[in-house]
Amino acid sequence: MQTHKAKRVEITIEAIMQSRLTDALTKAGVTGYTILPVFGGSGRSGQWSRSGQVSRASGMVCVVCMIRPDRLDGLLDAAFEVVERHIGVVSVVDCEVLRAERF
Amino acid sequence: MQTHKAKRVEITIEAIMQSRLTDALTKAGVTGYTILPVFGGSGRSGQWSRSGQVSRASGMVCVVCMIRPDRLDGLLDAAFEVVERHIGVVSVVDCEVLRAERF
Amino acid sequence: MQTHKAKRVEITIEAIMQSRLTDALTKAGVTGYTILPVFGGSGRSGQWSRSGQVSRASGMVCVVCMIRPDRLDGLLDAAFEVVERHIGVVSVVDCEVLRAERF
Amino acid sequence: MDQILSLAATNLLSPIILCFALGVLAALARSDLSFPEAVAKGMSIYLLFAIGFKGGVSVADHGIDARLALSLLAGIVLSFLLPLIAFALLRGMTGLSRLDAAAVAAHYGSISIVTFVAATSVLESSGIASEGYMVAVAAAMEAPAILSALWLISRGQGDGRRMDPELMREIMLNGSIVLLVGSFVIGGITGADGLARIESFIVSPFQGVLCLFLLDMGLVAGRGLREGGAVLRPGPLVFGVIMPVVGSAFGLAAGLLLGLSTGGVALMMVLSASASYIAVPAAMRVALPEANPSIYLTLSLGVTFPFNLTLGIPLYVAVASFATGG
Amino acid sequence: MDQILSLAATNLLSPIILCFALGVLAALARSDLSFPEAVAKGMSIYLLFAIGFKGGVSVADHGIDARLALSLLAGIVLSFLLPLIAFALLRGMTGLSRLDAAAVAAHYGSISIVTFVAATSVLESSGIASEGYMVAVAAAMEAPAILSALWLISRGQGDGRRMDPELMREIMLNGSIVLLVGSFVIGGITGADGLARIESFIVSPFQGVLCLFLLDMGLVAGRGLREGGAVLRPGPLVFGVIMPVVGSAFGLAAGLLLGLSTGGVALMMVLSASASYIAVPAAMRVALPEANPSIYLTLSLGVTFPFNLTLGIPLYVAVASFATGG
Amino acid sequence: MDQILSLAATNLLSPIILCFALGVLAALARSDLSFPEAVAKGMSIYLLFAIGFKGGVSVADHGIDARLALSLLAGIVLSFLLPLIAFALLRGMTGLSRLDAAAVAAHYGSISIVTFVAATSVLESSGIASEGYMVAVAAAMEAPAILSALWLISRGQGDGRRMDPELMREIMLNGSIVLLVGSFVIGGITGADGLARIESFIVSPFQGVLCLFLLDMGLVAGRGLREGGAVLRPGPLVFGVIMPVVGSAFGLAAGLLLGLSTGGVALMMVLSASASYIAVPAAMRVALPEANPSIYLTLSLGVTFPFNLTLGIPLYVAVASFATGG
Ligand SMILES: Nc1ncnc2c1ncn2[C@@H]1O[C@H](COP(=O)(O)O)[C@@H](O)[C@H]1O
Ligand SMILES: Nc1ncnc2c1ncn2[C@@H]1O[C@H](COP(=O)(O)O)[C@@H](O)[C@H]1O
Ligand SMILES: Nc1ncnc2c1ncn2[C@@H]1O[C@H](COP(=O)(O)O)[C@@H](O)[C@H]1O
Ligand code: NA
Ligand code: NA
Ligand code: NA
Repeated sequence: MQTHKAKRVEITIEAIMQSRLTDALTKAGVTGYTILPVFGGSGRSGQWSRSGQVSRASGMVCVVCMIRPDRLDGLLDAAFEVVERHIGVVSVVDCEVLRAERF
Repeated sequence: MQTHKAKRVEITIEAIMQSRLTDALTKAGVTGYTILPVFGGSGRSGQWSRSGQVSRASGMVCVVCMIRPDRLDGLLDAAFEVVERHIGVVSVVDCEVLRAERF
Repeated sequence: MQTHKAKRVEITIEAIMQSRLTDALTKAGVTGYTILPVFGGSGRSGQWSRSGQVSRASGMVCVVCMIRPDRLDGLLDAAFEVVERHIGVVSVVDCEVLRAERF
Repeated sequence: MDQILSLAATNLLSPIILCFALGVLAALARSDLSFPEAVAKGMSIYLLFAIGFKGGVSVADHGIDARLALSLLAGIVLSFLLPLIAFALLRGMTGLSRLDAAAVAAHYGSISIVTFVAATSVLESSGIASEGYMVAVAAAMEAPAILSALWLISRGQGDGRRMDPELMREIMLNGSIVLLVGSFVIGGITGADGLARIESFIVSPFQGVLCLFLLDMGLVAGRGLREGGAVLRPGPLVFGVIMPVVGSAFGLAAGLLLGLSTGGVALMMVLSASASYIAVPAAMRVALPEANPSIYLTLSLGVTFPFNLTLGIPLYVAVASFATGG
Repeated sequence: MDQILSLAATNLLSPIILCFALGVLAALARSDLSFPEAVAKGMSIYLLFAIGFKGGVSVADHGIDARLALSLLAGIVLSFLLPLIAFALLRGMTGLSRLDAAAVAAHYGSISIVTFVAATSVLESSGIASEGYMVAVAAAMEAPAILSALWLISRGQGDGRRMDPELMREIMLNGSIVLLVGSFVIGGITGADGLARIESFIVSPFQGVLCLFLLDMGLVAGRGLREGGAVLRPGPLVFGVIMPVVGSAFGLAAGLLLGLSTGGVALMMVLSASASYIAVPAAMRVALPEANPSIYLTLSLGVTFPFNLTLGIPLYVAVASFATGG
Repeated sequence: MDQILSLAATNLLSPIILCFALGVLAALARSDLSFPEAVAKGMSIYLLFAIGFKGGVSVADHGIDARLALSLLAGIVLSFLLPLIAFALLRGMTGLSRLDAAAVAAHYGSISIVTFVAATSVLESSGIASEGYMVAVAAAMEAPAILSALWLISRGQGDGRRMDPELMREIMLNGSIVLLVGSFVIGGITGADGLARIESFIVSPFQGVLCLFLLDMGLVAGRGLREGGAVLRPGPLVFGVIMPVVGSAFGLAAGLLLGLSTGGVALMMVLSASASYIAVPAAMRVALPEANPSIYLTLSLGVTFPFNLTLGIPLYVAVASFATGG
């Protein structure tokens, strides 16, 4: 099966920042992303869990984005602008994708 | 700690196609997979979110599958057959796993 | 954008073992992790799904942890101790992260 | 005419319609108001269970009417037939491709259970009785339309795009059909005694749950209009309003032929007029993935559903009253 | 005998049993009908809260019976004891390994709160009174069985597989125990006044929620039977039907010794007869991960639970009536 | 004084307070008792819808009071004003940075709808009437406090950290404001007729749902105290108890000036005394991400909320009764 080199970017960010992030990604030319729910976590700002929560103040989501390697820098710049002052994690992995025409 | 080379395949596919995909994977000799819920996303076919939805028509799931490298091609062929006419993304990453006897 | 080498460890483990695992990770010096819900899966011990379940007996979670490469061995030892007698999967991927000071 | 208008006015100012409107407005204004998926599904399970159970109890009370089997048959025929009409209309009045037209057509042959529920509550508050087994007719009408649509496509393309047996099983045993039929049978078996035991769960809070459910549907419909509204050309839009009226005429004919009560005729019209937004879209994603879901979802949930809810139901009830002299 | 049969017949045709049956059938037919996990958990919280609260109110009403402490003690003893008997039976009649046998045994010493709830509603509809504190006895019986099972294993293997203190805390403070005991205490403190304030929430809709909950349990049990049914040899299967009857005999003896009312004796039998499917499976996954969960889950939820629900409860109630002359 | 104590005692032993206490204890003891997020959100939607709707119906019943507009205005002024006072107090009595102090201050200008709901049920059970539009005042007080806090910060730092228009829209159209105002309007339109249709959904089970919701809030608050409690120095802790009393004094003054009924004055005090834990924390995470959420969440949910729930409400009701001679 023919596969194509791509980058898998995973951005774990506060739920309240989700739409700001995805708007920024869209502006940076990202054509697709997938949002995974996050159940809980821990970091320098302490531990948290969504169970029983009503407020959107605590809680994160995970935005996963497959892109062509040459688009990576634009994406990271856009993402960084949004997460800069916020808690969260951005990671990048090399991957191969099927149906490259989609990216 | 002893680790072993493997491939991590991630298939984001419509929820309604989930059982067809996992059946195909099982036929292709895949011994295990994990299904992550997906909260929303965006692609060429537009933006979507599961919030408030009753119908299974919109909504995707993410099937993650760790396999021995030599099984990759069989898996991708099987997956492609199912996703071919459908929206969704297939990506592959090199990984290391503990307890290789399980794969 | 400046990125830094890191490892992305993904541990799929029974939900009942989650707190034991994260305690062990914390003891091993891990500074952050993110917990993703898992909707279902399949492996040598059969197929399962969370839908309609009340008991925590069946069901897994996915703990994702980005760490500095030199901490990997400590983490894997700690994780292995917990998952050893249990079902579940541990995988490691090379990644790049933004804001390395956080790891 | 007066009756229609006054019924429509009362209807428009009922809590359930206002809740739906609130949802649409909130979504259009991009409020973050939203229901968790689990809560929406929970409410939908509740509504299906309650409506099925009550239908079954009513059948147990009044005995199995000779018309039950005929009504089921009529429902199945309508569900097979209406997509053909919808398809012809769509090909005539809109520029939709065969594929998109067939996918849309399937929705209009099938039914929307919430529209049905809303209609029963209008009937109740107007004191008009109806046959309890109409809920079984609703269940019977869910699936056949899908087969018609697939036949339309395979005929057109001759590519042997077949209905796989797995899909067939999925459609016939989809959750809402099983729950509706199952609770109908349970209601029928346990009858008035059974109802007495769970009445304060399935009868008293019903209207309130329906309000919240319609609020959620308004949110989903509004979101759909915001994202998918652009897709809709005038042609399909007009179809979304005309087709329910056309469908209701067939329902009216069937209801009169069967000799149903006023309420029964009205419900037969409502079922024929309403368009699926749960079962059929899912089936279309499997069977016709190339058809554009924005079109059929926006038409069904964003145009036809609100039309039926606000103007359609009072119209159908008034026509049924007039036609049956009830 | 006649009484048992008629009670069994009434019971079999009650909405809750029919809902359970619908769930099992739907799952076996591989319908996609399913409840979101959150809804299932929400219903379970509701049921635990309501049953605990009502038990507490009933104790507040009737005063603390001298038998309360003794009944709790009896429950704890039974929970410790029954796993030993179950283990002996399993080793005798099935080919299960020590490990699997011990894991299964733990389930039968502990209790199923839904079976308990179903029994109280049978008692209520038969007009048989019972002690309100039986719900506290239920809570007391949840955990001890786990310790017995772990003792059986450590004795057998001498490998010092110890109960870690963390697990101990988890078991004693697991959600269902805390909720049951907590709402029991709250009900006891607020009494009839408190009940009056929330009666239309925890009393009236109770049976209806129970119906939907049992529908969900039917779905889960049916899915379990479909996947795990193959695991079950005739030996364990027979055990799944005999053990509840054996357990109920011990419950009967305890109830009579304590001098409980007819309803109290019946509930003591039901608690002894029922098998855990929430707290114990989770504890077993932590403490005995090598034991095969398909065996204990299928036995507890797929065999013993339906047996108790359909035939067991009427049998226990009839025997209790006979034995207490009630 | 006697009245306060007896009201406080009755209040402390009401099911809703005991449920909250159970939740806190369970969380502190690290029980795994927890509500799914979806269930918690579902309950919160129910409560907001019910309280808004009932308020609207009450306005429809009593006619639009001339004081409605003035009361809304007073609420908005209070919401703008109280953060300034809170900020001054915090800077005076605690070592919090400007940023943390401003973030905390925003919470105290805004309101907690559950505190409001708990107060209305205390009023009801004491037979004290109140203006139905107080629920609209509650909605009006949610957002202005956020602007005050951002102004405090921008003034201090002169860095032009501006309120972006997107955030403004998010705050004004956040789910709870839209739902509260929307259902208030629907209740106002449909009036007593509308209420009659959904009464057994939004009135009868209300107290019971509130119990479970407070149990969940207790769990969340307890977890917060366990994790974030260490953050709290004596200064902020004392502030968390003093500020609601100070706020309530402003509410009292406003209520008396407006000439509200006893219940209305009490609710105005409760609104001024209560601190937000839903809308404001989310806005602070967006606008002031550097402020420490442990501080404001623990203060608002872990200190002030329980204080108001247990001692504050009886105090405010007693003072309002005394001041209005009611
Ligand atoms: N090293 C990490 N690996 C994975 N997730 C992390 C990591 N560090 C932080 N996170 C996630 O990001 C959130 C905020 O982290 P922090 O900014 O360190 O408080 C945590 O609660 C986790 O969900
Ligand atoms: N580049 C991408 N990265 C991550 N997920 C994607 C990407 N493209 C599409 N998706 C996911 O796949 C779904 C369908 O994509 P599409 O076929 O482009 O409409 C989207 O809604 C996303 O959930
Ligand atoms: N190869 C795999 N790839 C991804 N997930 C797996 C794999 N094998 C097992 N799992 C997950 O781990 C669970 C337990 O696996 P097992 O120990 O094989 O029964 C499964 O239900 C899956 O959720
Ligand atoms: Na139709
Ligand atoms: Na037992
Ligand atoms: Na306030």
